[in-house]
Amino acid sequence: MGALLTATGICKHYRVGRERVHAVHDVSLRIDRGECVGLVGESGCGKSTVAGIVTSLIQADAGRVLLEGRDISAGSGRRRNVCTAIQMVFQSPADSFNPRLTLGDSIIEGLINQGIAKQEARNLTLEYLGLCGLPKTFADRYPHQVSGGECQRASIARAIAVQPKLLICDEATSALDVTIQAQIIDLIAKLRRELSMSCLLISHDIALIWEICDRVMIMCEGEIIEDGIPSDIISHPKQEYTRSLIEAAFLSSAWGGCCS
Amino acid sequence: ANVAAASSGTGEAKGKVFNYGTMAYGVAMGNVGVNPHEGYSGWSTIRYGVGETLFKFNAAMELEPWLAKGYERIDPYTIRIDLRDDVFFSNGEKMTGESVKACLEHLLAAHNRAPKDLQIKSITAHGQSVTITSEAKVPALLNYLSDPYGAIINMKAGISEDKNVVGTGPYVATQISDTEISLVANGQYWNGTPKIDRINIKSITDGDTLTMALQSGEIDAAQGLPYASLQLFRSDDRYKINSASTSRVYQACMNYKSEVIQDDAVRKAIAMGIDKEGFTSVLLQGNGSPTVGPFPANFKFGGDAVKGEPYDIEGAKQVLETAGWVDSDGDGIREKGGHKLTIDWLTYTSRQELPLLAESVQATLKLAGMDVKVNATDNSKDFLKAGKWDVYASAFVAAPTGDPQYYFTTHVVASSDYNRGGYYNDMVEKLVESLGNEFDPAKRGELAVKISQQILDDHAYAYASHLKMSLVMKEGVTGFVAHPSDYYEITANLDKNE
Amino acid sequence: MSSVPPIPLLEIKNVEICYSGTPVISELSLSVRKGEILSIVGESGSGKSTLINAVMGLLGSDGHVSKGKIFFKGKNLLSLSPEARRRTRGPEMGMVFQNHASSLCPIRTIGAQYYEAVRAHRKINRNEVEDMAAAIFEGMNLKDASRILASYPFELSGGMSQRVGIAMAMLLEPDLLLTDEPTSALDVIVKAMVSNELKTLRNEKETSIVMVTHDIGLAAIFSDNIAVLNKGRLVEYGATSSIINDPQDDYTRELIRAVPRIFKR
Amino acid sequence: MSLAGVLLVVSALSPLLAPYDPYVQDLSQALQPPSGMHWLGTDRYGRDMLSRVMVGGRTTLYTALSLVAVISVFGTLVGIVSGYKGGRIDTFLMRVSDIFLAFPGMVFAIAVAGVLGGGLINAVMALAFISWPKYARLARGQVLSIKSLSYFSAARLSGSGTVKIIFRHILPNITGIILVTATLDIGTMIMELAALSFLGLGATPPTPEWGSMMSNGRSMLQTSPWVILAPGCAIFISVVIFNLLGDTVRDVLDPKNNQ
Amino acid sequence: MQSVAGDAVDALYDNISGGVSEEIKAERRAELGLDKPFLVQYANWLKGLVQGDMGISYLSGKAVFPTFMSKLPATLLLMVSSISLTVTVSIPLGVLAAVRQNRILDYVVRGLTFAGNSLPGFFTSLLLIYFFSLKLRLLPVMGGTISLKSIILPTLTLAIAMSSKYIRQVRVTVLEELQKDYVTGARARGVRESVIMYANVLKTAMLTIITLLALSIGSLLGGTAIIETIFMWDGVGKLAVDSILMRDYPMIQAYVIWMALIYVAVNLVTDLLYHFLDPRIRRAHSA
Ligand SMILES: Nc1ncnc2c1ncn2[C@@H]1O[C@H](COP(=O)(O)OP(=O)(O)OP(=O)(O)O)[C@@H](O)[C@H]1O
Ligand SMILES: Nc1ncnc2c1ncn2[C@@H]1O[C@H](COP(=O)(O)OP(=O)(O)OP(=O)(O)O)[C@@H](O)[C@H]1O
Ligand SMILES: [Mg+2]
Ligand SMILES: [Mg+2]
Ligand code: NI
Repeated sequence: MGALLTATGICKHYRVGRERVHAVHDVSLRIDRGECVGLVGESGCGKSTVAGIVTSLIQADAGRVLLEGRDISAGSGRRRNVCTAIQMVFQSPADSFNPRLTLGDSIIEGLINQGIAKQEARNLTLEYLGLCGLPKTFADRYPHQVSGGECQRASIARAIAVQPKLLICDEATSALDVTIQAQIIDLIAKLRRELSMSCLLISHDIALIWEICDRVMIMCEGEIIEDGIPSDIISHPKQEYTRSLIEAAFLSSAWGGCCS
Repeated sequence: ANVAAASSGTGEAKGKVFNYGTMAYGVAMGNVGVNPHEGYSGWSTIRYGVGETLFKFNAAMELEPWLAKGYERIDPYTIRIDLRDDVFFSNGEKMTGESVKACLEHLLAAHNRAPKDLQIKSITAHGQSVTITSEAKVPALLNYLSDPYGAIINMKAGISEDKNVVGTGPYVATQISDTEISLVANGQYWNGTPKIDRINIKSITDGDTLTMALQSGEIDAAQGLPYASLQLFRSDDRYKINSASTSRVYQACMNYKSEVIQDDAVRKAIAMGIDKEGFTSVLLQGNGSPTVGPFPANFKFGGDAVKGEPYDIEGAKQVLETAGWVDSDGDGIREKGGHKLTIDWLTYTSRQELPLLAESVQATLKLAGMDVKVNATDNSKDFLKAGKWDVYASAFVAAPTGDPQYYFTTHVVASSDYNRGGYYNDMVEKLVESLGNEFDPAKRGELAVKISQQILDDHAYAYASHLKMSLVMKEGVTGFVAHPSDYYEITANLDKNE
Repeated sequence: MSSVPPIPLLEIKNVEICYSGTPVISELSLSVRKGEILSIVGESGSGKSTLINAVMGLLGSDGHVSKGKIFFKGKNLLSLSPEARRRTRGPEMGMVFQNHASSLCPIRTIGAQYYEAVRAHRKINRNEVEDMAAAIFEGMNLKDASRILASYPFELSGGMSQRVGIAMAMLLEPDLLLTDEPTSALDVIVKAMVSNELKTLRNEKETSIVMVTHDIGLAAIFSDNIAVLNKGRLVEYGATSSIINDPQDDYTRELIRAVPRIFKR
Repeated sequence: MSLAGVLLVVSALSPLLAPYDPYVQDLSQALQPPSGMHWLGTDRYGRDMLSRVMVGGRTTLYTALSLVAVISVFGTLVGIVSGYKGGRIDTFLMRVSDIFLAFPGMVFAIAVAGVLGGGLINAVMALAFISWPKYARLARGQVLSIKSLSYFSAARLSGSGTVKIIFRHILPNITGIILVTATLDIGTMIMELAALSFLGLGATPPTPEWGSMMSNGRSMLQTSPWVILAPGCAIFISVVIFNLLGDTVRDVLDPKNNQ
Repeated sequence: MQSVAGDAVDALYDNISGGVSEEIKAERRAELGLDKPFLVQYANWLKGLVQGDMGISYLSGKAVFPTFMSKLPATLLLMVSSISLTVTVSIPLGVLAAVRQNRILDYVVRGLTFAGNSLPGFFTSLLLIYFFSLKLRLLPVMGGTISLKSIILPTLTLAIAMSSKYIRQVRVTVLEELQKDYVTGARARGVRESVIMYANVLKTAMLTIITLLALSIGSLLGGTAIIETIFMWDGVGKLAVDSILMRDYPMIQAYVIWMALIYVAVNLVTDLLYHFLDPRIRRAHSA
């Protein structure tokens, strides 16, 4: 498997008041074709920022992002190369829909941009909405007329409808209950099989990551501190932070377990 | 100026105050200040009673002595003027031959128009008289001296920074700005006692503001009201109106350089197609008098002394028909040789009456089968220069000094500045020349009639009407009289009782 | 939590809620005692947010409560004047939004909005507010309180803004705290800290808490009672232990079954 | 909506509908107050005011409308591009618009009229030159705030090109304010055209045009008020209609309102 | 510009009474340097400008710069007063109309703004004068001398026109903002509606409104002209109108340059203000 995406030495700083926040600090990562990579870390450690840089929506202060060997860093003027090859499910789904367009119209847009005919695009939209567990009628709703979970599912439908090479899910299932979450995970797994789609999963749900990812990266304070296959990391966490994360996850699952 | 400073402090709230709003004062009029030796400021000197000239015009625009007692013409080049013995400047100094000489000499040195008008070679003073020697024959010398720039001021007192002077008039200016002049009564006035203590002259350039200021009582009298407002005051007995016909004439100049206009019939038809009656009575709302020639009826050589084409649309049609202008395609506009009878009527808007005239003519000539394209623009000069016009309508004060020569030398002689249409007639040239050598007023009048008649016969100009100028005042105001010359407004007679 | 006060703090009686005429919640009755923690779980779109928005009186222009009554401290909220209702929000009931990030004004700092919210209900100076906020932040693993207070909402990460939202609601120390998926963007460590904070609040101030969540595990350890919603109806309602150990409804069973799937591989 | 339609149709057909020829003068009938014969009275040339107001609507409305249409569309696009692209393009476009804005309108109009001559078209051009930057500035500000929202990012991710993003995602979200400004501007433009015709740079006589009818008749407010009130009311009515139209369109475009 | 229209000498001498011979005009032109080719005139003017000399008015013969400066305060005063009035009137009314959307108050306010928007400045001023000065006799017609009483009417005239715009703009922006989630958020926190409105909604809406306000300062600079003429307010607007009508180019040029300067300054301030008010932009730039 060749590398689909490589990022080298990316950095992003923000200034808040007089302070300087190192949101992402010298991060390099690589995602192979068909691979599913998990990105785990404390809240505020820079995961969304990494996702933004990889999709070149955020301009990094330093570093390069290559998609299939081509530079797609924001500001390189090549963003259109990315086109629909990378898709992202945003952390705040409600804000990621244009309030003046129906959900359906927002989803269709990406399809039409790929050159799919209008009618077919509409059918695909309805189909993917259905796959994500939303009835057809939701295509004609506006973002403010749906629940948080429904909006998130629409957002997932939008991302996968265009069959991207790389799907980035930023807390894509946080607003979903377990049954639907399972349905979505299955859907993603199926797409991975069929299209050899790569995934970057950002989640706090360690169980989920462990379950479906080929590889996990642990982030802490803007840096990737650990990178390896889940079972290795669980059994031999190298870092103190990783260890505490895993312990906490065990603990919470134990709660769930004790009750059943 | 010294007097001014002294009197301005006293009598603030006491006494009668007269507020006068006028359109005719301001930077745009070129008459800011009361220094007669600068541009047109002399008009302000005279109008607001600060200064006086040696002679003045009466209602028929004939000369009368004012600061002078009389004159004697010694030869065509020399004239002696005798001065009154009882005239004092407002600073208490007596007016003598010497002071008049000093004033006139300064005038000649400082003013732009005076030297060319007067053509004075030398001035000598003996006691209460001055003798003036001219370089050429100047039949209208006394008329010119009666121009506001001829106001006599005390040169010893000089001209202040703010363009104030010491004159002989009933009032003394205390404060002068671009928009306002404050006057106080001159206690030592030679010709009566001013009845008002303080006068404020306010420049108000907007007609409606002027109207409402008069209605609200902020001003006691107004000059330059829009016609529509005059109507308002005419029907209100709390106000009265005093009007006088002026020699400001609305005229249409024919462009001989334009092909259509070279056609005699077209010029004649245009002359016949001007509804002078309607224009004056309806559009000017009676604030004018229809005219045949360039001079108004109160002049001996004006009014009915000349004959012109009456308003006659049928006649105009006839004239055009005969000349071969026919409407062959039925669109209401006549053609000849494939050309439509279209007239470019150029005029400007800064005189509110001109666009009215243009629109009126446009409608009446349409009846006669002429298509008049009106171009009313403040850039009329550019169009004149470019020659893109057939008829140029303008307003002009035909005889500001009561003398006819001025109009002819500016408008009809081939070389004159305002002969924009390039009119030329041999006989007219000769007649104007002889006018320059004629001193006898009666004979000058006859000549003027002849010339005017010739212009009318040639249809070189068409005249619509003369403007009436009106002063509107509160009912209690007396002694405030409009004058045909437009020079005299505030006099010692002005009074108001409430 | 053994003593049962005579009148429940919040009582929802036979409520039906409609959006543009279509009911999304029907025939629903619930009650919350003082100091009780109630978890509402249910499928996405089943009407959880709608229900607590209705309690807050923030249904928006499309939605309204078409039937039933909502009593808070014995008063029917639906018949209160808008001003009286406003007065209940904040000190009496607080809310944490599902859509936490956009519930803050984008061009004002967090600190300013904290101050404003607290100021709306009691006289206090800005430093005090910030100190209080810093204390709550501490408990939620939000380091660098001063930076956060000086930040604008868009400068915070998802999890940070969610905690900021919770802290804001807690700051007002309401009698009833309604939270809509308060931990969805938090990692396990923080989630535990936050739920502890909420519990402490309940223990110290006897705050009643209604929590909408998908995390049935969290609901199990956190709440006294659980209500399960499905398609706008209350399908199960009772004490936590009885529901977790003996679910009656299919949907509930399915939910619970899905939980302990960790480390299957 | 339909009112605006009626207004436009009436003014389009006005030459057929007008009871009198708006150009025919009858000085004997000058300044007649409204009567059965002349519903809105006559002007100082004795022309029927009703006919002139009707026919004047055509000149006035269509000129003002097309003027506003042109400047709002052009200005908005410039503003969007400027805000969207940012950087040097932004700086450049904004400085250009500053230059136009900083020009005192009257001076510029006179200069244009001097170069190109008077007439309605040139007056419109002069006005257009100095008015578009307003929209540019307005649009740019709006775009800058939209850019920070995540649906904007989502749109970029969906592979939409600049044009599509502008038209589908940015424009609809800023039309509200632009539309209101534009409908307000219709009134303003009628006024500005009036000021220009007053200086002899606008509509040439005898073409009836509301603004110049008003400014020419203003001294008759106390004596013959109908001369100024008739076109004044016409302007008022059309301003109201277009503003209501603007509001309606805005509401229709807003999904949160159209339930 | 000078190549464009007739020249000042023509304009001046034609305005007055009869007319003046071309000879005298030529002399005056020579005096003013108007006889030189356009480019030479322009170069001279530029040279003067660099040296801080803006030339001499063709009309009054006085130096342009001091004349202009002496009239500027009156205009600025009028501007400040009308803008303050506009702001104090339109913000509350606009907010009120938005809050009471589609209720009687909203309709009334909107109706008024339509009226204000369809009245030409000169007409508004005439009506105001008619009522306040003629009927009620409360205020003077003219503003000849600057005083509290005389500034009221011109201020009102300008403010009526501007407020009717701003009320609508404020209303729309506020309506737009009121739909945002953060308003709901603040409501949930029990924040008083008035605080929500003034501290949150208005602050956000201000971003748009300030842009508009700054823009209107530009047009206000020009717009005062007619009003100044009507009320005989002795400011630069009136000066400009007179100069334009009389083709007094040095004056017009001074006017244009100064207006441009003021305008640029205002724009700069707006940009800074915008930066200051909108953290999204401020922080983006300083990162
Ligand atoms: N404004 C609206 N107009 C019409 N329908 C709406 C509106 N808002 C919500 N709905 C619908 O009402 C139902 C309940 O929504 P609600 O937001 O309460 O769900 P929820 O239980 O909170 O779901 P989630 O867990 O996904 O947030 C959903 O089916 C949703 O589509
Ligand atoms: N636009 C911004 N301006 C300033 N600081 C920012 C901005 N965006 C993010 N940050 C800061 O950068 C850091 C990383 O943020 P990021 O959103 O990447 O976190 P995250 O890992 O996604 O966290 P979470 O799991 O809570 O979403 C945070 O400290 C955040 O406050
Ligand atoms: Mg994040
Ligand atoms: Mg919800
Ligand atoms: Ni760093």
